[in-house]
Amino acid sequence: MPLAVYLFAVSWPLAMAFALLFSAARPILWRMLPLAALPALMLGMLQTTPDLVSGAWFVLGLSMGLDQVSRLFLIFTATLWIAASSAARHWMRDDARATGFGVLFLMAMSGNLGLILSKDAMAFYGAFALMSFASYGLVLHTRDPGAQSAARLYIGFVVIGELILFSGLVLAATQSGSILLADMRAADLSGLTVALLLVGFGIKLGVMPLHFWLPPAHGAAPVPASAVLSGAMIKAGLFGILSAVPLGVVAYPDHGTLVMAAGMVTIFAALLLGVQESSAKTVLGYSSVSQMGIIALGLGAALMTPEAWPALLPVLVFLAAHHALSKGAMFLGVGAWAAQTGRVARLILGAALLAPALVLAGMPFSSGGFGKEALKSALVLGSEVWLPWLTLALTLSGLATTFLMARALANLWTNPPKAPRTKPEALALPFLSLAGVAIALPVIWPVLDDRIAAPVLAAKPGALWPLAVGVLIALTAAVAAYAQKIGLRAFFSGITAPGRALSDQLGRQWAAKRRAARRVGTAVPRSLSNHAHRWRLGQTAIAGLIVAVMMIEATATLRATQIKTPAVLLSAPSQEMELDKPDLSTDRQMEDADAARDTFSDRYGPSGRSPD
Amino acid sequence: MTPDLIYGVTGIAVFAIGLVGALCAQDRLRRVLALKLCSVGAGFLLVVGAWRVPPASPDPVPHALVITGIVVMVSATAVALALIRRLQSLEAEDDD
Amino acid sequence: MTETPFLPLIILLTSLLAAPVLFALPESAARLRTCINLGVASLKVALVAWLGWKVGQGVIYDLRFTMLPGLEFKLQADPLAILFISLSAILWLITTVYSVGYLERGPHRARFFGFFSLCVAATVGIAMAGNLFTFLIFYELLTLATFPLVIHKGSAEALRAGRIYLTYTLAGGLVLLLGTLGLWVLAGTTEFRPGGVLEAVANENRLAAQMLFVVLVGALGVKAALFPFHAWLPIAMVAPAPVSALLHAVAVVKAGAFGIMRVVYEVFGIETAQALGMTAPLAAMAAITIIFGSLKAIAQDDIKKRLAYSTVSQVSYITLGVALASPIAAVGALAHLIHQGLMKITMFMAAGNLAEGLGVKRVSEMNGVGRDMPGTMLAFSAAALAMIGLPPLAGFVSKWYLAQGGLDAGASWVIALLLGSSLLNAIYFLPMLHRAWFRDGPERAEGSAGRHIGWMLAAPPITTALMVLVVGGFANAPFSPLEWTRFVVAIEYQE
Amino acid sequence: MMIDPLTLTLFIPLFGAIGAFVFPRVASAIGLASVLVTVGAVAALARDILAQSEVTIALGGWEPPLGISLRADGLSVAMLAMTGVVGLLVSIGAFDSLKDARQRQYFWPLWLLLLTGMNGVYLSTDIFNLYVMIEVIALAAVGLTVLSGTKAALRAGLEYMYASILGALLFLLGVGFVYLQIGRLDFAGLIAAEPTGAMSAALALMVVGLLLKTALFPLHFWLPAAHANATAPASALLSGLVVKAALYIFLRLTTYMPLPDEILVTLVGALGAGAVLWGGIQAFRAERLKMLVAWSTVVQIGLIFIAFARAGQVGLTESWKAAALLILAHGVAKAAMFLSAGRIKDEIGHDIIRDLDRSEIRPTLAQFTFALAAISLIGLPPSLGFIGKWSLLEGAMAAGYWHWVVVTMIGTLMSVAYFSRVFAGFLRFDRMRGEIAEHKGWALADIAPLTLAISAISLGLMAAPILSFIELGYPFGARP
Amino acid sequence: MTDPFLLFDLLLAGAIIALAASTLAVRDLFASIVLFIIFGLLSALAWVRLSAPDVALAEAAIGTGVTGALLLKTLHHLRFVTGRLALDTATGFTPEHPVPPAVLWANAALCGLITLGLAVAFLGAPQAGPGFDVLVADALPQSGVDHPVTAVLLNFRAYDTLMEVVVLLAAVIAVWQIERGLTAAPAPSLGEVWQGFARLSLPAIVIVGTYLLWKGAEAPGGAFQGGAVLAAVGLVLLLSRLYVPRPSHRAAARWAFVLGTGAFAAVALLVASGGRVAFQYPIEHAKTLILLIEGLVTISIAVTLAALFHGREPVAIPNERDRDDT
Repeated sequence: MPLAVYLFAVSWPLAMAFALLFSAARPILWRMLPLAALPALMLGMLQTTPDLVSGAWFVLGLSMGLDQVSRLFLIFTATLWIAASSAARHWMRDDARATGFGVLFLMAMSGNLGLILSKDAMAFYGAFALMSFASYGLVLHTRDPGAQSAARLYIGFVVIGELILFSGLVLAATQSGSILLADMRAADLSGLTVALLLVGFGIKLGVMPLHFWLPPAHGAAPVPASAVLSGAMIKAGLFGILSAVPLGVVAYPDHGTLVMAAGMVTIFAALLLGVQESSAKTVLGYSSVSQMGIIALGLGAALMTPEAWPALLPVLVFLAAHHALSKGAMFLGVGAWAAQTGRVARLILGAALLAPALVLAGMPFSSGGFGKEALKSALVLGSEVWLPWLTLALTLSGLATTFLMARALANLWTNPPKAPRTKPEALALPFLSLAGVAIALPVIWPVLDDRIAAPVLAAKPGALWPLAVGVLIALTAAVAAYAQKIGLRAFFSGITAPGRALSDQLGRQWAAKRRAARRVGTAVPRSLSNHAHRWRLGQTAIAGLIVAVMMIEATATLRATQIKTPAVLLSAPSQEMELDKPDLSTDRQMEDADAARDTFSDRYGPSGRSPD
Repeated sequence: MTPDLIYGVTGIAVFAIGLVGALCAQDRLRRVLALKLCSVGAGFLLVVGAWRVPPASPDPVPHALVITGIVVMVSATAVALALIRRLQSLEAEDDD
Repeated sequence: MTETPFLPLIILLTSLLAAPVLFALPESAARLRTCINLGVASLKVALVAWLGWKVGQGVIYDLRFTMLPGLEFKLQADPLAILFISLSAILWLITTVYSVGYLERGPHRARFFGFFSLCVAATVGIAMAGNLFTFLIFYELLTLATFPLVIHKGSAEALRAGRIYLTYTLAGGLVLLLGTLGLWVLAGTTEFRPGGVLEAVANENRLAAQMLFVVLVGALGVKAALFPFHAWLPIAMVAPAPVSALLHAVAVVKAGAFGIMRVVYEVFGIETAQALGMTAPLAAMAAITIIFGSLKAIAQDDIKKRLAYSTVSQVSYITLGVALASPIAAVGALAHLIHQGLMKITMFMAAGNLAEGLGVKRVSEMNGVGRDMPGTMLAFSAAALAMIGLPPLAGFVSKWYLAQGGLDAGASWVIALLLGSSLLNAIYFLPMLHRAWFRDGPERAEGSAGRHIGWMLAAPPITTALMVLVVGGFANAPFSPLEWTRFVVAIEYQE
Repeated sequence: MMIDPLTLTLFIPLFGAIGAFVFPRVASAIGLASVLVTVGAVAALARDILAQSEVTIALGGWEPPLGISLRADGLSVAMLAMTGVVGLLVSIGAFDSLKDARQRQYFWPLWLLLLTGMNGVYLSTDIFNLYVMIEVIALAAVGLTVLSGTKAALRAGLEYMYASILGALLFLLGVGFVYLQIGRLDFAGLIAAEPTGAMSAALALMVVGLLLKTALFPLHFWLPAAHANATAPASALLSGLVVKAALYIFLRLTTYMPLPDEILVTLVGALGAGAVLWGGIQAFRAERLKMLVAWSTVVQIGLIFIAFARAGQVGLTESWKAAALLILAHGVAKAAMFLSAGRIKDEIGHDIIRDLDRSEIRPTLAQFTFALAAISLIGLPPSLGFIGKWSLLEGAMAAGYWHWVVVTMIGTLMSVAYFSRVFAGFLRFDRMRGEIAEHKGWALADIAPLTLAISAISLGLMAAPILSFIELGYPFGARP
Repeated sequence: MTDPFLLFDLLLAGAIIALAASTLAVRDLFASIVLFIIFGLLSALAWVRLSAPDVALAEAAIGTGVTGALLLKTLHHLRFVTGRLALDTATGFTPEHPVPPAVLWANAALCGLITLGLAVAFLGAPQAGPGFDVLVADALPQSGVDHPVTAVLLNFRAYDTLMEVVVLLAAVIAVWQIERGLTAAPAPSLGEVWQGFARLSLPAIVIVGTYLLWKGAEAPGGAFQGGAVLAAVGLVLLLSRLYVPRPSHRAAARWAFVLGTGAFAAVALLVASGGRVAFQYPIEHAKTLILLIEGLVTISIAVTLAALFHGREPVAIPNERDRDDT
């Protein structure tokens, strides 16, 4: 691809941002907003082979291009941006500061895409800074006190981060003798450099103890911005590490140990901090922190044992994509849910929200499940000392994520974020699409790059039980909290309430039915008996019964006569015969009577007189 | 074609006419009449059954039975008619 | 060793014959009525004790009387019967004392005590029925005798409750009739026999035997207040307190549970029932009822209703123990038959005292009642703690055996069920105790503190509460209900 | 100079009737004494039956078929005993409760003639004699029906009269056909008869005539009004005893005639089912207590016919025993119920069910009696009604005729439903305007129904001896 | 077709059926009753044709005569209470809700089916089939009477006859019971002119009745026919007001009603006490006893039938003459 294409992909959002300053162009531009990241996405899709183009004229010499890793980053980042901008278009429809948001949003987009496409340190740093600073406006967008303090925190970290990163890049460039990132990556960088780079990118990544800015910022920013902040921008930190740190080349055991420890702490500390939050988006932010802890585990392992890197790289990329898409979907979903006005829509969206949440929590056969298992198997190659703990931590991270997701959803229920109410269904679409992509990731991934996908998808699908246990405990906790809140008795009567409501409902229906039945039950017999009385149906019944019995008897007689010979019937029996019969039968009866009496006497002893 | 056949069928016809009357008539007196016809019809059947081709004398038992039946029927009729009269009086009193 | 078979009959007749006498007494002859009541009740306790002694020595009582060819009216006094009659005889005596106090100036006392007497006669008959046919006779008698007691107040509400009660129980009785007939037609006998009478039938016609089980247990489940058939019990709470006490502790629900016991052990035989695959569903039904009843109880504010739902839950322990098909669980079930009776009667009488003495009918009004009626509330508390299953009270013993039995039967879920149920018990009983003891009640002016309840109301719950303590505390002593229960189970399991 | 009890059973009530008619002032005493002596004669007869299992007398020394013979076997003596004992207790009740001198003056002769007729039916072995007997019963019964002299009673009585006459005439024509076919009228002749067209016609006419007199649905149209509007003792006799006479004849005929075709049995059972259901509905709708009781009679008759049909043609012999038990049970219980209903009506002054609970007077003993009778009629143990129902269900189940089981169950539930309406009226106390008035005390008229009701319950305990007794002499055509 | 009576039979049968149908068909009740009386007489004629003179006599006297008189009296009563005595016709009662014709037609159709069935059954039955002829002929010498019908009635099936008298007794008791307390009952009267006729005819009727009774022992006739004829005396007496029942006659009437029944039953029972069974008359006294019974029964029947006609028991009615009508 010519450099122009790369430049276009990067500057197209910038151009749009510029055009947005003109009021006449705004309507059309807002409508075009989802298209802003499209060139970058197209580029990522079309450029399947590694590519490096340079423009020596720009600044200190501009190098742009794509390689296997950055292409994938580009694709999911662009996808996320497209979804977020589709949401932003509707989200900002009635916002007074929509233009400012749009401009900054597009600028951040441009920076984000730019840093991925950049191949030299200068461009990378510039793009990174553009993204970071533009995002400040996004965080501050609402201008309310929470946003202001979040933004303050954010900008503080950004500033420090940029400073550290700058130092790091400078040192790296010095030590490698090139401003090309690829060269730095291959060089034997000093420990300090690596440390600086790690901290600089780590701030963006939000790994503890550098995470402080992240959750408040995610909570404060408008939903589309949160989505990209959490999904795309923090991945820029990872991307930076992947691009600049000589992973798999040089071993930095101390760094690795630290990063790994930080990662482990992050996973669970984020949980502890997150569950205390009452805003859904902040909790989601903590969840991001926690997830980045997982990634930090991978990074730490790679730092310690470079041999593990080939196995770890695909996993980390996959995890990045997985988290970007799912978490983005979660944020968009939270917004979309909050924007809904109808009960049914909320119910549907609430159910849909469970999908990315479960994916994040590592449900088997989802990207989360594959990613985590793949990471486990990749870590086998790493430090043996850490391995059991890593495995345990990874497994438990599913639990942690589940809690955080549950907490987020619970918060969403009790304390939904502010959201515009103009076109709720339009906000649902990007969420649903992105959630679809997130769910389908295990399918899409090999299509994009089967080589990098292969080790991931070869892993086990993941275990259900952490998720299940998490859900269970979360539910229990929720129930307990709820019970605590409304009082035990009310709570327990609440538990039976659906049953009661159902039985009431049934009872009402039953009562209505019964009333109707009673009406019918009184009216029908009354009318029947009145008519039977007036029409004197009893008299008819007499005749009818005679006919019926006669017919039955006639049939029976005919049947009987068919068996016997007709001659017997036609000739009248003689008198003697007639007289004989009763005698016989009388005798017979007498004998029978004796028998019966005997039985009677036997059974009841002396009460029956003996037959003397 | 002997008298017993003719009168037997007659008896059944009379009984049937009485039955129709008993079932359909709505006037009290007429219902009594209808029942009385039924009884005559039943009497016919028994008398016919008793009949023997002359010169043989008929079977006396059914005759006795029919006489009994007639007396029973007149008793029943008398009671029914008494009821009717009493009811007529009571209903007439109410109408006044 | 067979002895003169008339002792069971005499025990039956004591209360059966007392009934017409009590009916005939004029309303004003209160003292005479009380004398007759207490006299007969005491006599009965003595006779039952004697009977129990004899049966313990191995004497077999068997009284038969042909009603239709092949179909006998049969009274027997097996250990299982003794267990149940002792309970009814003792509790009848106590409840009689209580009723005399409770109805001191009420109307229709002649009627009340007459039916009360009949009710106990029916219970005794149920206990001693030697076959399902006889059982059915007394089962229906029980329905009829309790109906006037349930509607004793004669109000529209009482009549509504009575109608519902009658509908449920008579429909159940009708189904039981159907089942008895089915048994008669299938097995040719309705005899109760340890090990059952249906083994051959079950092998031959499995489906028919299964249907018979469903019909019989379903019919009995109505009185035992098993889950879908429980609705009458809380509604029947409009009855006067002694009636509720009797209904819940001894007579009606126990008759159902006892019937289930007889049917499972002595009509089908536990092995046959298991082979038919019917015990597991029964256990499940019981489990559902236990949880359901407890949950419903929590939501009730009316004290008697809460107790009623608690009964729904607690009686199903018995069914559960039977259905687990383990001898240990059976011990638990049988012991619970007694223990639950003692505990529940205590609580109902205490609730009656609260209503009578203080006008307190709701849980929310119970603040500080412990100070106003310490004796009654102490009894109530003891029974409540026993219900929750605190050692060494009676409830603990039966729960312990049930849990053991669950493990024995390989149904470890029973443990969870019992824990959950106990937790729920605590949830609905402890707040009551908390209110009674730890909250300050409204100032009840000296004079208006309700009428002073006499000893006839105060003593019975305390007595039964003491019994709760004793049967729990001395569960392993000879002649304790538990010991007797073990004796019975050894017979039923033919060990 | 000992006259056999069989003959006395017939003649004592006849002379009693004559005496009570001729000496109206002492009618009650004569009547009561005659019934008592009749019961004694029946007891003597029962003793003979126990010894000989059947007693036959050819009247005038003329053996059938020329003459008429009287035959007593277990069943007929059971019926006689029921009639006698129930009649005696009703008489005792009537002795006390019939206040109107003129009513009393006519009640006794009519009732004794009725008793004569019924006793005659139970002992007869000749179908024409049966015709005469049912006419005796009909006239006496109509006379009793209209004893109260109200317009409603007269209307009902007239309708009853028409039905009775028509039923009797159908029977008579049937007799005619029997004569045509076999030339004789005694039961022995019937047993020997071949099935032919004439016999079919005869059977059809006689069966329908009897069903009309028994008031089996849908031929029940005359019954409820007649039984509900009569005075209480008359109602008790009519409902408890009179319908049983026709039922008994039906029983005998189906045993002796070349009848029972399976379809016919089923038809009769189906009509019984109709009676149970329709009667139940109507009883539930009834506004007056006595009307409810009268409809309950319709139900019970239906039940008896279901018992007849419970196991189809094959089990007919056994089925009749169940039916016989139900007949006895109903006779006793229904008499008790009508008497107590009459007592309640007398005490309260009306018998509107809805307003029973408004009354300050509660005739508790009568109410108790009513309830006891209801127990037997519903069929709760250990009453005789229960035993009858048990036999019914047992046979139906054993034969796999589940439809009869279902109908019986439904009928039982319905009976609970309609009787509990009455109980609610008895036991509700919150709609009265004043205090409960003092109970007037017991009367002789309370004792009679109470005794009946208690017997209805306790006879259940004696079902086995009763069953063995009615089997004496093989009245059911059982030929072991 | 050789039988010359065949045509007569056919005509008579046709007339009987036509009369029966028209009895129920005509609207006027009076005409209906008259047609019924003619029908009864023709039926009696038919029975004579069937060699059943006893039955014919009974039917003519009781079934037609007495019944007709009862019907006419009731019709008169109806006219009296409805105040329509002056009208010539009485159409009877029209119900408020008449039965729909469809139901009536259904009834008729069913009756048609029944008729068909009965006719088939009748034609299928043996003609002049088995009967009691031989048995009666064999037993007649021991019966004490010569006329077989009387023998059957008063000896062989005396039990039936006793019960038949009981039915009559029950009827009169029932009628008295029903009409008790009824004061405003019209008594139809034939007026003074008839009194003369009555005085003349009475002895003759009495003689005829007694003759019939006496004859019964060996020829057609007997207690019932005789009783009916004697009852006619009562009717005439009552109608012509020659005899007006008084309350003081009640006891006598009661005795008269029960005389036959009582005597019959007493005789039956008395013979039973002598080691025989009931109704088993000693052969030597059979004729005497039967005649005694017949005589007493005849008196009872006559009085009873007259009382049935009169209706209510005798009560004191002031100004009875004023109530005369017609």
